[in-house]
Amino acid sequence: MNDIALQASFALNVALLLMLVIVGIAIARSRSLLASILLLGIYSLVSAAWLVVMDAADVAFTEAVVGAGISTVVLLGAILLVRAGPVRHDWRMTIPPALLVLGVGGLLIYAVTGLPEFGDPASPANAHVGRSYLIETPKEIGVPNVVTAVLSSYRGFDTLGETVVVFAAGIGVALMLGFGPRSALSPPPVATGDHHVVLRVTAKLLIPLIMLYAFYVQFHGDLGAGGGFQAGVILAVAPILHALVFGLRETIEAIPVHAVRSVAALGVLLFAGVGLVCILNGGDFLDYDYLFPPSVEAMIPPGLMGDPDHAHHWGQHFGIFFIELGVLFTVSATMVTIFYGFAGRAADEQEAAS
Amino acid sequence: MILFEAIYVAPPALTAQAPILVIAGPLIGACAAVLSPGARTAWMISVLTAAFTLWMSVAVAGEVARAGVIDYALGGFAQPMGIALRIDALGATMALLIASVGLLGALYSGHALVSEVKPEKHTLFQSGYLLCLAGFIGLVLTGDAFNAFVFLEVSSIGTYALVGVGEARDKRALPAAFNYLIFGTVGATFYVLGIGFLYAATGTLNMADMAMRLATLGDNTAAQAGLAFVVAGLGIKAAMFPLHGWLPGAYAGAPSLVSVFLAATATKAAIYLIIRFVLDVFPEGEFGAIFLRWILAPLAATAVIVCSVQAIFAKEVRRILAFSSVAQVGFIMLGVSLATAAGVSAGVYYLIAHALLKGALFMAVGAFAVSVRARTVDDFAGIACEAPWSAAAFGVGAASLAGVPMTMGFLAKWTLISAALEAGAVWIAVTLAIGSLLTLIYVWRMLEAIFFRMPAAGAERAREAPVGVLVPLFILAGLSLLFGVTSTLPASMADASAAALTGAAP
Amino acid sequence: MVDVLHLIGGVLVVAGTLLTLLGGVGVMRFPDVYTRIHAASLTDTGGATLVLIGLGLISGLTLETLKLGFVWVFVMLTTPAAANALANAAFSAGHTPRIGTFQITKSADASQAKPETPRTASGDGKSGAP
Amino acid sequence: MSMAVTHFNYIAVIVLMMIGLYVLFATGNLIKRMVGLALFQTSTALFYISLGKVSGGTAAITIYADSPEGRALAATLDPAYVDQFGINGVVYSNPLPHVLILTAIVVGVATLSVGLSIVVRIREAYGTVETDEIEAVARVEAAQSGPARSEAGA
Amino acid sequence: MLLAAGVAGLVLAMALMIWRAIVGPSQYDRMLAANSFGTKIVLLIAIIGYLFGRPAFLDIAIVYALINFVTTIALMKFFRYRTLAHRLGPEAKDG
Repeated sequence: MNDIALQASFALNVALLLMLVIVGIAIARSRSLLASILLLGIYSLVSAAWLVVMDAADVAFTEAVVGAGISTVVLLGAILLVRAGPVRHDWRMTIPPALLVLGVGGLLIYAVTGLPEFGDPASPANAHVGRSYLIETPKEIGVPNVVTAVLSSYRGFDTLGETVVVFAAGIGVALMLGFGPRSALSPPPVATGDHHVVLRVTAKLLIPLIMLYAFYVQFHGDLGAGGGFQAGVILAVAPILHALVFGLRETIEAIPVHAVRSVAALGVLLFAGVGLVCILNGGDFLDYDYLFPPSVEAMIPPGLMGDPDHAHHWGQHFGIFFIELGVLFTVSATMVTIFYGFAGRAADEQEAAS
Repeated sequence: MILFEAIYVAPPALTAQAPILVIAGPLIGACAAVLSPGARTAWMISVLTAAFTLWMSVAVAGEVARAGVIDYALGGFAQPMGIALRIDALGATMALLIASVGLLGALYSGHALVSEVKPEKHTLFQSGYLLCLAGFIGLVLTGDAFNAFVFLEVSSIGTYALVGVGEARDKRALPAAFNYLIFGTVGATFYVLGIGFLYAATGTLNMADMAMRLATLGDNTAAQAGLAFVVAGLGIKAAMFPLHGWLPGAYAGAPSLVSVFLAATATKAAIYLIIRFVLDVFPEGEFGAIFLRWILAPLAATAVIVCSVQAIFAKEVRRILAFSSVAQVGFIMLGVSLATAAGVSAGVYYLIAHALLKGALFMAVGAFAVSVRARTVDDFAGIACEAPWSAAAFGVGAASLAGVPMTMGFLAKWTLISAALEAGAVWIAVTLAIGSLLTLIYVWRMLEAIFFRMPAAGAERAREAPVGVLVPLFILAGLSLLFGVTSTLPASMADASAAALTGAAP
Repeated sequence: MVDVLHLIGGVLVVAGTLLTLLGGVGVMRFPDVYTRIHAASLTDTGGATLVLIGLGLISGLTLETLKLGFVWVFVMLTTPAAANALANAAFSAGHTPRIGTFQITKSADASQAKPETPRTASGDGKSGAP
Repeated sequence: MSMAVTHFNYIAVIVLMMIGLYVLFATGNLIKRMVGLALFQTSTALFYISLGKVSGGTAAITIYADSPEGRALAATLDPAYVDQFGINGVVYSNPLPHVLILTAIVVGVATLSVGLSIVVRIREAYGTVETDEIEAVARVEAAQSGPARSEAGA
Repeated sequence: MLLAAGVAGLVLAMALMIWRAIVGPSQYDRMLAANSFGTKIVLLIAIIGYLFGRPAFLDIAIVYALINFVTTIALMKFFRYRTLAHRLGPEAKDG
């Protein structure tokens, strides 16, 4: 990094944050739901670029696949089903929230006066546990991407919880939208009138590439940015694109609703199963050092995986591999479930009252 | 707590892993429920899992009684690098309470769900229920502030939809579920924000480590605001006045199983976390004392009065019970805000009492609902003639709520008021007394309708609920009575909890 | 040699970004949605090509160059397809192209006063969220 | 330096949070409220990430100080600074907030999808997604239906 | 230096796109702005990677290039067919 890069980093930080504020205000002022959603997509794009500037490559990755991809599609699906008119604004309604917001803002400003300045390497946040992870990861985990190491080893239990949250969201959406005469099972009509050759050909080319790329992100996650969650969303994009172009019914024929729900459950089971295997081999829950019984570990030749000293890194590598696989299953299946829920719902034909 | 050592026998290897199994068990059960072929299997999985969870939580409670505090390092990493479960007497008590209600709820759901939720939804519903159970237990056992947020969300995300499923009976459940989601998420986000400030001030997420570092930090605006955000966020989840707007609708609209479980556990788990932060993580000092005395206590007192009055004027029985819940949260917080060992012990005792009796009340209302569509107090007129057993259980729960002697509710109110007087907080004692009187009024309204009025002419006839519903209902109501006579077990647990928090001898 | 490649790469990157900037100006100034699509999609693919070639020169022959190639392929696949879909959607929704129905001078005036598309298909409420 | 410069990130993030909260509470349209909620949650994420930035740091993916990449990164940072705050000759940003926010983003999308699914059901049940209209419908229906059990047989 | 200038140019172009997305006037203009904004973010992230000496960021750029397409198709179906479930194109298969 050179001087110009440092200055550019700061300038970009400021410029992108200002853009975020402007887009945020535009969202607040917008009367059209669709415009809000498009602006939210832009907001997400800008924040992802900002995250890259802040060195949060993995987070930027996630924001990219979630904010710009899944969120927008889900929001679109929702407004299609809701068919709301333009958002009404009543200024009398805005005064109490404005006061609330000012109160919260005041408290936040009060809090910020006690924070160390931005970028301070010696601040408690950066000097205590955060730094220990950077120092210990090469010794204890042996994975280049420290974020992956913290995510799946040190704080693997959080990640289990996160996977369960995704699973719960799938259950919630399925409970709300997955049943009844309006849900995914009645065949939607074919869009007539034009052939959409361009889209069909492009989609045909892209779907395998997307899946390939998802697996790259999955298995490359301990070396670079990426991991099970990002890969799961990318993998889910493939069936979503398929459904968008070739029809939802065709996609459901290929990947049935129940199969998707089961895969989501299997993912969580795989994750929790890894934890239980560690317990059975005498360790604590999710202690990957105990993933393999000692008899197996004794067979590992020293020096495998480029680790001459620590044979047990083997356990960490495979533990991370398996739990990330569990995350991949659950996340991709849940995202598809959510998409099925929204895209498969038949809209109410009568228009909104207003 | 000695009791557990006497009654509990489990392989030591299992006991050592019990802290995690009590969380992982329901998680795995939830996946199994999704994979199960039908409603019946899902229900059996649910009951078995809940029973296993209760067994393990008894093991945890026994271990805590023996060893004091359990530290369970997840992934084998030392604190504060790794996430650890840190279980003291309060956490063990809460886990035991949640697991007990969880099992009774699972039993109850065998019959109750059939009348309220379409059978094809049962597998997913049971799965959501178990996730919720896992979330609340994880929330009270974890020793990591951010991990608590994750479990807060595990318990919430599924619950929002579970509340919404109540639309089959009452479509107002949908807006209620949405409100719950908005408030719940704002609460959780405030919590995360507060944790962010605390992290910025201390550099750690481990609660014990955080407490240590906060103690040496001195005055720091970030840490203070962090605590305020944490308490405000959890206050929304705990339905602390004036952040309780979501609760009446959600409790009134949800399927009765969800009402039972939420009323008995959801607000309680959030209160647990507030207690943990205010008394355990944040150091004793000027700021904490001011916070308790000038913010928490007055709000709690207002809740006691205002929401009791709202309960008096509410029309629907479930809404009365829901407003009553908010008022009772005020009772608990008043006890905690005393910050003395006796006060905290009384608060925890009240919490247990309220969880049991409110669970019983909602379950009884659900038992009536198995056969008849009844919402308002007038609808319940004379239901005692038609469904005497359910009505009796309702009567026991209501008596406990009102604080009739020989019930757990009476002891709870008694210890609470005496703790307030002991601490010299006369105005708190007076508020508690007024609140108890107001409680009496709305409880009497319901009891009068149920027991002393005739059904309206031509009203739909209610039937007694099936045995599968009555058994868990009687266990819950019976616990309120039993602990009203011999309160050694809950009282010792409450005392141990208070001792763990305030550092006094139990 | 390496420096020269870096220099050429840098110049190409700047040229590419200038092209996108130019496209941005076009999107800002052009009178109707079709001309704006035209401006944006052409400059986006062109600009992306220049920038990615430039970055390729800077990085030399590494794994990153391959990734740059992938980015290029995806941008070239998706941007025109998306532009096609967009114009298709706009046209079938009743947006008439401005050039051809209005005189050029008139549309120029209109665009200076306020960039507004024909009445039939503008307005947030109608075309956006009925 | 003045607070407005050294704490610029935090102040901008606070403004974003306030916008999100405002959108959440100032509109009666349920979908718009979900958008506000998403904004609010995202801004919390930005706050955490701001906490974890170390000036002159790089993404927490280990690189070797003696690789070309590592040398280029260390080139113009003060060597003393690198010695004090770097790890094996490279200064990294703090990975912990990144991990936490990965989780929070996931929670955010989960909340968004569940919330929107409830909104869709509200639309199906009430025919509208405006809070005041929903309340009006609920009032009308409550007035029409009356007490459930006592009316049932009449 | 040149890369920094490139970043500056892109940021300006992004600002213009934001302006178009806010002003509209039609939803198609906003959609165009959002889509074109995506391409610019791809380029920005790619250049930032080289500017900051971590070209590994390119993975994120690839993801954007892929996801952007899906969003645009979803939007297109939103406008034309008012549903996401339709099959696009020839009616041959099953009508």
